[in-house]
Amino acid sequence: MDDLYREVIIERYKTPHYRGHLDPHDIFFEDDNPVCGDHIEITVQTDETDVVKAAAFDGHGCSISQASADLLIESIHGKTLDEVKSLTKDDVIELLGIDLGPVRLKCALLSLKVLKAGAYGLGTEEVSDALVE
Amino acid sequence: MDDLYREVIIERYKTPHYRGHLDPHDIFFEDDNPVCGDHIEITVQTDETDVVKAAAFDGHGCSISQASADLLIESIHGKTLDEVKSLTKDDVIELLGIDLGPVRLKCALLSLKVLKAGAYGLGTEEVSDALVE
Amino acid sequence: MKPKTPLNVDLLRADFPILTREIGSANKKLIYLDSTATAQKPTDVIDAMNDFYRLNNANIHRGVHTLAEESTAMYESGREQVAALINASPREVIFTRNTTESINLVAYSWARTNLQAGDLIILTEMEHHSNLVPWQMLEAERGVRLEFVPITNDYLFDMDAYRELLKQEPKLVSFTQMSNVLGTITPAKEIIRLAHEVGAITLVDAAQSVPHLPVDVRDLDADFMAFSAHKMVGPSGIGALYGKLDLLNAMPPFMGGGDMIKTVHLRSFATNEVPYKFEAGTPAIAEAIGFGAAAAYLQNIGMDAIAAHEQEMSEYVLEHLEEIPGITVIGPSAAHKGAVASFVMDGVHPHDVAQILDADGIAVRAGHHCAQPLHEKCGIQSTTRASFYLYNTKEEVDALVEGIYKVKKIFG
Amino acid sequence: MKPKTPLNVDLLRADFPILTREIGSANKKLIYLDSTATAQKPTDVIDAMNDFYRLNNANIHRGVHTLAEESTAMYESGREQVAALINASPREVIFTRNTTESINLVAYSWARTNLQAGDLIILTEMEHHSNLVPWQMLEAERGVRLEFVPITNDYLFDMDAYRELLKQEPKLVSFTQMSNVLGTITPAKEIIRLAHEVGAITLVDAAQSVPHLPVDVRDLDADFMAFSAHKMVGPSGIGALYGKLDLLNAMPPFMGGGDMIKTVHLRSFATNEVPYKFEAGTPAIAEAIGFGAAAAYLQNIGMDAIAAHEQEMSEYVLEHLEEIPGITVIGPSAAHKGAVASFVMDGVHPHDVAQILDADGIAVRAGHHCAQPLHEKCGIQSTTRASFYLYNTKEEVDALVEGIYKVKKIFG
Ligand SMILES: Cc1ncc(COP(=O)(O)O)c(C=O)c1O
Ligand SMILES: Cc1ncc(COP(=O)(O)O)c(C=O)c1O
Repeated sequence: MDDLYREVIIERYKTPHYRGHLDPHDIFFEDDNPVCGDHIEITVQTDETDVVKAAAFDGHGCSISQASADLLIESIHGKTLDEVKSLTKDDVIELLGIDLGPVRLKCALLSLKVLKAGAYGLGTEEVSDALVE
Repeated sequence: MDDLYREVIIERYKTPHYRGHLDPHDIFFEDDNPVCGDHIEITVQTDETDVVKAAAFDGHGCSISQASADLLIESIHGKTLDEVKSLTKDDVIELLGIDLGPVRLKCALLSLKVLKAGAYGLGTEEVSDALVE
Repeated sequence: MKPKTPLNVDLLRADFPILTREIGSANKKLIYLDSTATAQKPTDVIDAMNDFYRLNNANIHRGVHTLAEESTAMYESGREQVAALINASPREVIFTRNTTESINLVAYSWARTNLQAGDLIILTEMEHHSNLVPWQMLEAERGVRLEFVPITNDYLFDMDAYRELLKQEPKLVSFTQMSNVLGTITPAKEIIRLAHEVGAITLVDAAQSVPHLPVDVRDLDADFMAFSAHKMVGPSGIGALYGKLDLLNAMPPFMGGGDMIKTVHLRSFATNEVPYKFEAGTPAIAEAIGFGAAAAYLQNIGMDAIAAHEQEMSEYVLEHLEEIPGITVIGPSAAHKGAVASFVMDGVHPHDVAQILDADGIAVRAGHHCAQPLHEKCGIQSTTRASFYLYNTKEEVDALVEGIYKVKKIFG
Repeated sequence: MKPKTPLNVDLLRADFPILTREIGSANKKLIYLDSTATAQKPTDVIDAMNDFYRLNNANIHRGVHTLAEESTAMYESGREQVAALINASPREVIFTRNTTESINLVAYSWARTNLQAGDLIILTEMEHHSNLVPWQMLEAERGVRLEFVPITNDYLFDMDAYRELLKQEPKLVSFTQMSNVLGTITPAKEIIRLAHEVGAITLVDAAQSVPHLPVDVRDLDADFMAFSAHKMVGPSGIGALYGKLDLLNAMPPFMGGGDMIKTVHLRSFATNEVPYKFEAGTPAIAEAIGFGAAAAYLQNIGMDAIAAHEQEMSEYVLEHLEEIPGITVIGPSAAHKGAVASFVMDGVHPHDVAQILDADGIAVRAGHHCAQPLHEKCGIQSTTRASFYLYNTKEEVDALVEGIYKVKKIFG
């Protein structure tokens, strides 16, 4: 349990650094976790070279989903969109620093799924777990 | 096996006593066994007091289905229609004198089902295993 | 209603091998409070299927060899045992995959034959997605109308609103006999009686009631009833649809294929008798045998005794949960509910509650429990749900309460 | 195609507990020649399910406690193992009850969305009822047209007639890759290639091919493929539908309920991703785990090795059966068929053949094997069918031949 609830997760859950909604934005996407109704939306501003200038997330959910969103958003500042597109499951797991079963993993990966769907410019119907496998 | 293939069954199968089609007839019915496509039809002539004067069966199938039809038809000569309607599974089992599992039992009971459906004057859609349970 | 023999829970726990399971690196003893999602299985049920595969396995209905005769007899005796549990005739019991398929079967076969655009279907606000989505699909496809009986402020079936809705002359009333979130037990017999007065057909979602309460389809006069084996100590992969014989006889088949036919020609077919008409293809044979063993196991213990035990558990858990500051239990008072306690905790997401409890070996469920509209109605996203069955004890409730205090500390 | 390791049948027979079963009062050793109806199960498969119920059982996809995480992972790894056997991606594998439901799923979801009155579906004369009745139902409901590729005089798929029919531009070609009566193996890859040339979608009934032959959906370029676990050493109650991802994504759901949704409101829902979109309600969890174990078991032995063994059995049995006076085997030469021998015997009904063989412990099937139109085409009511799988031996064929001589004596 101590492993699962690393302090950073509880801390980021309680006081996230990147919660919000950017307007204007270059990228916007939102999606739900069908298991629990958790919701994440992300907004991203990029510069003319497609580098992330600013990013934020909003939504509701468990500590894993919200903390991973916050950590993920933090990690993409200064990255190019191509780098964002190539983020994987493992990157998120590393950010969180804990082991997760398949159900909790979905909580952790919701923000990555939303982020990549936005980066790729997908439609709502096109978003799939394949983005984060 | 000797039990199952009592001589009378093989004998009645090879040379049935009541195979045929009566015309005119007072009762006619036919049905199939969905398991194997076996088919039995029966024709019955009754007198004015509803007593079976003559009866016959036709069709094709295994020794159990054909022999039990032949023995059953034999047994109803001289019976009233009410007596025919009250025939049960056990009567057929007694006629055959052997033990049968649920699948073979269907072979044995096809003729009874057809006979009772005819006696009750049922429509094709109304015939059901409930008649022989 | 006092049962003749109160449950000897300590004794019957020995029937469930999984209850000795230890969880996590700290080897915590499993405290399984998730039977509403799926129940654990007694040795009787597990062994019935195991033995079948080791000794009897064959395809059914079509073989005359010994194994086929044995398998056919075992499969049909599974059906008889399930029918006996709900006081139905075996002919009226169709094996499906689960409650969900049972309801879809009615939606596809009965409703698409009997309902027209504009016809009204009455549901309730507390339905599981399985008794909601099939009707939404029908609404989209055929233009039937859906109306929902609300829940009252104390989480009960709103009988007055129902009577009002009945004036619109629904063709179908489909409702849960026990909510899997609130635990609310609905007055099924009265609901059915009133529906019949206006000529409506009734479908009872009995996924939660058949496992936990004495249920008698004749006494209820239900037209259709759907339930799953896995929620009543039986195997996964099988459920049942009860239907009145006249209704079933008049319905067209749902799926086509082997076993559901009497004769087939290249360009036509004739259907087999009920229940086979609705069991296309090789059925879940081992599962039917396990389902029968489960029904026999429960009947042997006695549904009255099980219900009484759960009533006691329900009172105990509500009393103790409601004492914890920051915990709100969603649902009616213990007198009106099954042994299901869904709750929210200030400032902590149900996933986190469940995860921290899990570290102590306590298995509860977190989410919307496939009843998202009900959660919306209650103004919440999701809940943590602890649910209880014949094998649960008061000590396990105490452990749950202790675990919740731990959660509070971590997120405090 | 020589397999790397020929089967060690004696060794692998020990994996199948039922093979030591004794039959009847004379305690005859079981000789199981009915695998085409359903296969026997190895300990690996039986134990996988047994262990699951004793150690891990929970409902999946929705729980965060340890058992739920374990069950979810095991269920999904079952899917991966099944996908691996046919070289599909797990996402393209939908769990159903059986081949029959898989075909009905395509008929309800894909065909009812994509086909109009007058559209042509091509089937063959040797289809199992499961690949016939769903399309007859669609014909009755929607007015699609059905045409049938005949079988040639030597019981093969009539390629010339097929090419002719293709000129009518069918929308769907649905055909068996191996007949469960004739044993005929159809040239699936060529059938699919030609169908695609005229823009038709293809559905392969692989109920008999996946258990007995190496099958690669990518190589075949199949659009849909249906098969059952129980015919390939797996459990009852589960089957699979393979579909190309684009097709599956574009299809509406079949059944509505839990798990197949992303979000549900009282008056609307959004569907979940493939494959979950098609798996409504609690799935056959233990069965998926058993199915995975079965796929792994077969893959481990090697489908090439299994096919080679069956080819050998097939040659042996045909040679010996055809020598018996009064026996006619219905089907092509051994080079074109699986290890299935359906035969008629002058003057003796198949039920009687099967029953007398059973007295010697020999399990064969008698009837129309859910292929009545094929029997009509061949001018016969029913056949006796002996079928062979990886665990069968030549000694068992010898016993069959001996048994048939006994039948002749009794009915002589
Ligand atoms: C060729 C073929 N198709 C379909 C089926 C139907 O399979 P199931 O009964 O498992 O649905 C069978 C099995 O009998 C078969 O042999
Ligand atoms: C009230 C209710 N209805 C329907 C269902 C669906 O049951 P299944 O998933 O077995 O189809 C459930 C189970 O979650 C339930 O609790």
